[in-house]
Amino acid sequence: MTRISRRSVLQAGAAFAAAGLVPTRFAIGQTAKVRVGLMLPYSGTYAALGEAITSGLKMAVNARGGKLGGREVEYILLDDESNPGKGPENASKLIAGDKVDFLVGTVHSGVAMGMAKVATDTGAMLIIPNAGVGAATGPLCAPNIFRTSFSNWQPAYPMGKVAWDRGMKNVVTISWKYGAGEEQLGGFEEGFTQLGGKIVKRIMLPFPNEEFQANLTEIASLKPDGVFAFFAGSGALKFVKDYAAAGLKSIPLMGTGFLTDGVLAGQGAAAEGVLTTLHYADALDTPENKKFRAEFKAFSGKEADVYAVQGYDSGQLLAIGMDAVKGDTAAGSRAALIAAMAAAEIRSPRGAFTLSKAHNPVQDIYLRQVKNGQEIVLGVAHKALADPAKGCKSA
Amino acid sequence: MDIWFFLIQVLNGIQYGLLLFLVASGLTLIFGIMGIINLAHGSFYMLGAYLTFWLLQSVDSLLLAIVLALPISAVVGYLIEALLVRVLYRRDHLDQVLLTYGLILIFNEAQRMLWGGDIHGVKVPAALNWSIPLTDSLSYPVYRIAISAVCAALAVGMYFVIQRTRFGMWIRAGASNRDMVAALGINVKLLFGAVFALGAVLAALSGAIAAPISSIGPGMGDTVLIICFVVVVIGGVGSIKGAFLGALLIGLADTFGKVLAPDFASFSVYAVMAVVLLLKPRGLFA
Amino acid sequence: MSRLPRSLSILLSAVIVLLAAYPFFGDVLFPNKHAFLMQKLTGIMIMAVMAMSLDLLVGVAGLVSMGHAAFFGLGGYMLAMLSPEYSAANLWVVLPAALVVVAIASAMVGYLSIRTSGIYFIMVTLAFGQMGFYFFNDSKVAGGSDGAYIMFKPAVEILGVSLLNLGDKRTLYYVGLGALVGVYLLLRLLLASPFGRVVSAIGVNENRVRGLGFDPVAYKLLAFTIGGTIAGLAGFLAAIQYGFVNPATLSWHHSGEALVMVILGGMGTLFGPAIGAFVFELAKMGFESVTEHWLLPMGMMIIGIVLLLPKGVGGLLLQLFSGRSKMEGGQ
Amino acid sequence: MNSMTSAVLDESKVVLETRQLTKSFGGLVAVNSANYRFIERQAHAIIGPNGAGKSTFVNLLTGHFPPSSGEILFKGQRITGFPAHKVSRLGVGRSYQKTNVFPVFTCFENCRLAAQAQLPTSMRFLRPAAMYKEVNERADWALELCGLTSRRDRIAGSMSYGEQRQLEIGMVLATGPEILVLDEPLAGMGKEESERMVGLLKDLARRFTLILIEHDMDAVFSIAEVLTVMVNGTVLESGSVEAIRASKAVQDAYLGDGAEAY
Repeated sequence: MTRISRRSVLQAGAAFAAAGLVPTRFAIGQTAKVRVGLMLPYSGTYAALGEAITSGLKMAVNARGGKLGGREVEYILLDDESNPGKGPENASKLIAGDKVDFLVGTVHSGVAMGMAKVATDTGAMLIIPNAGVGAATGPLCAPNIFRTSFSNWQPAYPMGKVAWDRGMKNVVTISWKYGAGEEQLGGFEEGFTQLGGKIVKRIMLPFPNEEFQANLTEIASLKPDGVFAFFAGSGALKFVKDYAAAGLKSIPLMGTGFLTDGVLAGQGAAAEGVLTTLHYADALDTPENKKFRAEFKAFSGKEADVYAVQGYDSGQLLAIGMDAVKGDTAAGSRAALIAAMAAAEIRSPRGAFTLSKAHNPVQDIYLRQVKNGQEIVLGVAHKALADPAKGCKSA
Repeated sequence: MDIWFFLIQVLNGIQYGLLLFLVASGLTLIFGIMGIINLAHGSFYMLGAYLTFWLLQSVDSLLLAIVLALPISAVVGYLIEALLVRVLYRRDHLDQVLLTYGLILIFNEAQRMLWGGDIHGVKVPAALNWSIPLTDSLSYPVYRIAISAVCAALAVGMYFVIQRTRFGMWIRAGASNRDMVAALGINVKLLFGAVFALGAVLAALSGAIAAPISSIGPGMGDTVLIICFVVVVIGGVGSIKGAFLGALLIGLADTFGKVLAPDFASFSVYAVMAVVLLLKPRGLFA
Repeated sequence: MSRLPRSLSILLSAVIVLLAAYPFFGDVLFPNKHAFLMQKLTGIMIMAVMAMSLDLLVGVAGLVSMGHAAFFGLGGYMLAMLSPEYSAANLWVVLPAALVVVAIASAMVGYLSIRTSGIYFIMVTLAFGQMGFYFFNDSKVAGGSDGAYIMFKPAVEILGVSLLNLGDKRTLYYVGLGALVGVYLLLRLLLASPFGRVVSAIGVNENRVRGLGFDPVAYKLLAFTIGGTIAGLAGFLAAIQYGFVNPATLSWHHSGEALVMVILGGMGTLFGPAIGAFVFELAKMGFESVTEHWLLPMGMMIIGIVLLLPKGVGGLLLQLFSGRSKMEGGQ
Repeated sequence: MNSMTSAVLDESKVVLETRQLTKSFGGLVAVNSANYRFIERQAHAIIGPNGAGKSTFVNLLTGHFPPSSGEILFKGQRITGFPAHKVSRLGVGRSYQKTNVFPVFTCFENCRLAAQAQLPTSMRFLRPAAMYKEVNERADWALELCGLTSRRDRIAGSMSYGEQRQLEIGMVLATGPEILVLDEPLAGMGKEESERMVGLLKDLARRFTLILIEHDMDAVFSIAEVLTVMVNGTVLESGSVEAIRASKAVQDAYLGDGAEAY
């Protein structure tokens, strides 16, 4: 703790010194704080994710003396309630009402779509720290829209090869029937079928239904070689438990990391052996990750997770852009800001990554497995994977 | 789907239906006797689940946690009746709807302030944490069977209480003619408080015993509430027997809807309700 | 409902004039928040239309519907489904089409629900509302649970000449204000008509109305359909404003909010629920800005209103102003 | 026309008739095989002790309850099972035992609403009800007839009980009935109010076919031409006022007890 605070004091001092060197014409801009609008879920199902992202981002900024490009930062927090109906309104409120320089958000894909739409309309700078909806770095991609997390396709696609390599021929896929579910299953199915695998059945449940028993019975009757599932949050917790209780453990269960991340403790022994792919793993054995996790724990009092990483990297991306333009957020510096952010190489706890032309991370996808109640990393399932960015005109 | 799997699906449907009955019985009881429409019923379900989760951090046994959670729920229920709901008996249903709607918001926020937004799970007790193999690939979790047994036992128990005891007589009198309860010289205040607390306990018990097979998280009461409304409407408001059959009907409709017409699984439940109402506007057993 | 006290009419007219002038002075009053507030007010005025349409059912006809948002949402979804993906829809086509569909849907739901009464009606409408929610949530029409975007606002043209640009925030503001005033006047006219008198009487004593020779079922069904259709109009406008629809707009929480607006404003007064929409939304905005646990004060406010102010703000105003006008008459 | 026996009845003058009309609730038979004939422009009173089935009978006549068996004929046309609003439209108006006016409406509005029943339909949406001349005239006529013209713009709920009872009848009149079915119009009234009401009823008896359910014997004897005594759901005796007064059976079963109560 003391070590960290001393370090941040040193950094703050450095930032202060740097501020003294910038030309005077920025003097007015500097006195005004950079306004960063955090539009995230602070209530409801995704509240914990919103908090983690917020902490991660603030930690990244604090590590730079609480400044971006030499300017103090003011955060404007807005609870998006994970309500897509209010997405565009809330985004407009931050952009037009609170006049934020950067808009950061959010978790829920539907809300993020609304934000992306408003960002396209207004040209506001948007960083998406979680929502994986493909369109944000696909048809809706724009110079001012960035994503530091993943596209839904991205973590799922490599699992297709993993399944094939493990000798599976017939797989059942199951998810909720909504955009993220369709895209994630689509990613896996693409990876699996292009190698010759067969999807026996795709089961799509109404979102957010959590009574799986009927469908587990159905899976048992289909007797596939493996099951690929996409669920998150409470649905993930319950699905894995029910899957084990229904005696299906003889059929390997696969998914993206969301199937176990954050709910592993609740799943207990039921999660044993579950294979997942994701762009991060808590157990990632790198110095960067270990350092990050320790600092995050000290900073927020909670264990870091993938959301904290994504929040942290959003903060890093902000800092890189702002440093490049020395804190100038005026329209004249916009092109330079975007160029610097697009070219950023981010030294993330997940491993360094760059951004694709559609502004989505080009990143390693790890293969993980639950063993003895712990998520362990088996290796990299796909190195430097880029989202195909279907429909994006600038990619 | 061969006959074997068909039978297992029937079992799934009945098990889900029995659990629904336990939640819905409290809702229909409160209405039958008190004429109160309680939107916050789902919140008691959530309360039961969270209390169980919370108590399990201090005690080892699920059974003990549930046993401890029930009196707490009863007290919460009784206090809400005494402090808020009591004012509403002379008001119309609209005010009841609104007040209990306000209660939902408060419950949801209180849950968040007390237990945060994380999603939790509760372990199935070791003694019941095994499955009966049914086919080579499928086994049936014993805990689910245990839940069904508890629900069925409570249903039978409730039937006897209602048919054979004085308390049951009041319930029947209340369901058919609410003014009569007062005319029978019963301490209405106490009865209503007790009934509301009982309703809360039934919902909390459902949430508690379902905790090991569900995920405990924010907003978990809302989904349960709406489906219970459907059950109660189908069965006939105030009728325990109706709630029982309605719950089984919905359990089966939901289960088979998911397998046969997954695109309209939730919708099918409401379609069943619409058909019942078309034939019997006041439910099956009003 | 009889004529409003003169002084209250003047007050309400003054509020409307203020609202009409807001886009011109808002900039001066709230230099930083003006654009946002104008959007917010547009949204509130649309919700006020929704609240008034619900008041026709709840406050006037005595039909406590917990599924009213379904029609609001359906109106919006109709716009989303009828809009071409890459070009603007023609308002003269999509608006009537949307309203007809909503009218048919509300007539069907009404036909089934009106056979029940009291607590049954509440539960049945709630369940039908959820049925609508699941219809859009579970099926693939218009994006499922993700919702759907309306990329281009409908064009308002006559012979190729654009009359209104709905993409302009100020224009949309006036459309919202126009809808608010227009629907209010329409409903007042309706309530003064023979039909409106019968519906009002049904709200007080249905059996007596039957005894006088009117079939309450027919009148209630029509009132339900009219209320549903107006809610559909509000939903249609909201979809234009936000450029987005999703199943949550149909959910029972949304119906509950509309009911709170009606009660908060004073049911059966028409102008009251419109005020209720303003108070509710502004209170929510206030709570949100003060605490992240805003649901708590919100819930308490709702309970407080039910317990302490059962006649709502509108009832309070009526009492206040009719008292005064009586005194004026006496002098 | 003062004396009535079925033998000399002019069939064409029968406006309302019940045949074997029966209503039971569960095991309880409230009205048992009632055969009635109501003659045009005659004042007919039905008396009987509480629980005799009078109110149920009224509810059957006016379509508020469907009968368990038997028939109702209006001018020879079968109207059994017609809903209340249809019966009302045919010209059978009824008042209620409990005051049943719309308390939030003015006196005039109450009557105007009732008078709207004169329109072929009230499914009229945009022209204010106040602009339908014939409806307004009918409402004012009804107010005058029931003696409430001076109370025209009072809120009904703020009027005295007696006035509300008068309004109750005014509303029935405004619907334009041929037959008035009045369920205990004098119930709960003070002496002065009663006298006024009896005067009104006498006046109405000259203009309409009147079917009166009432406990107040003095009032009944002064208004009605024909009396029916109902006990336990069945007709005990029916005839002219004089005949009923003289009937031994009626005195034993009913009038004797009733007289003591006064």
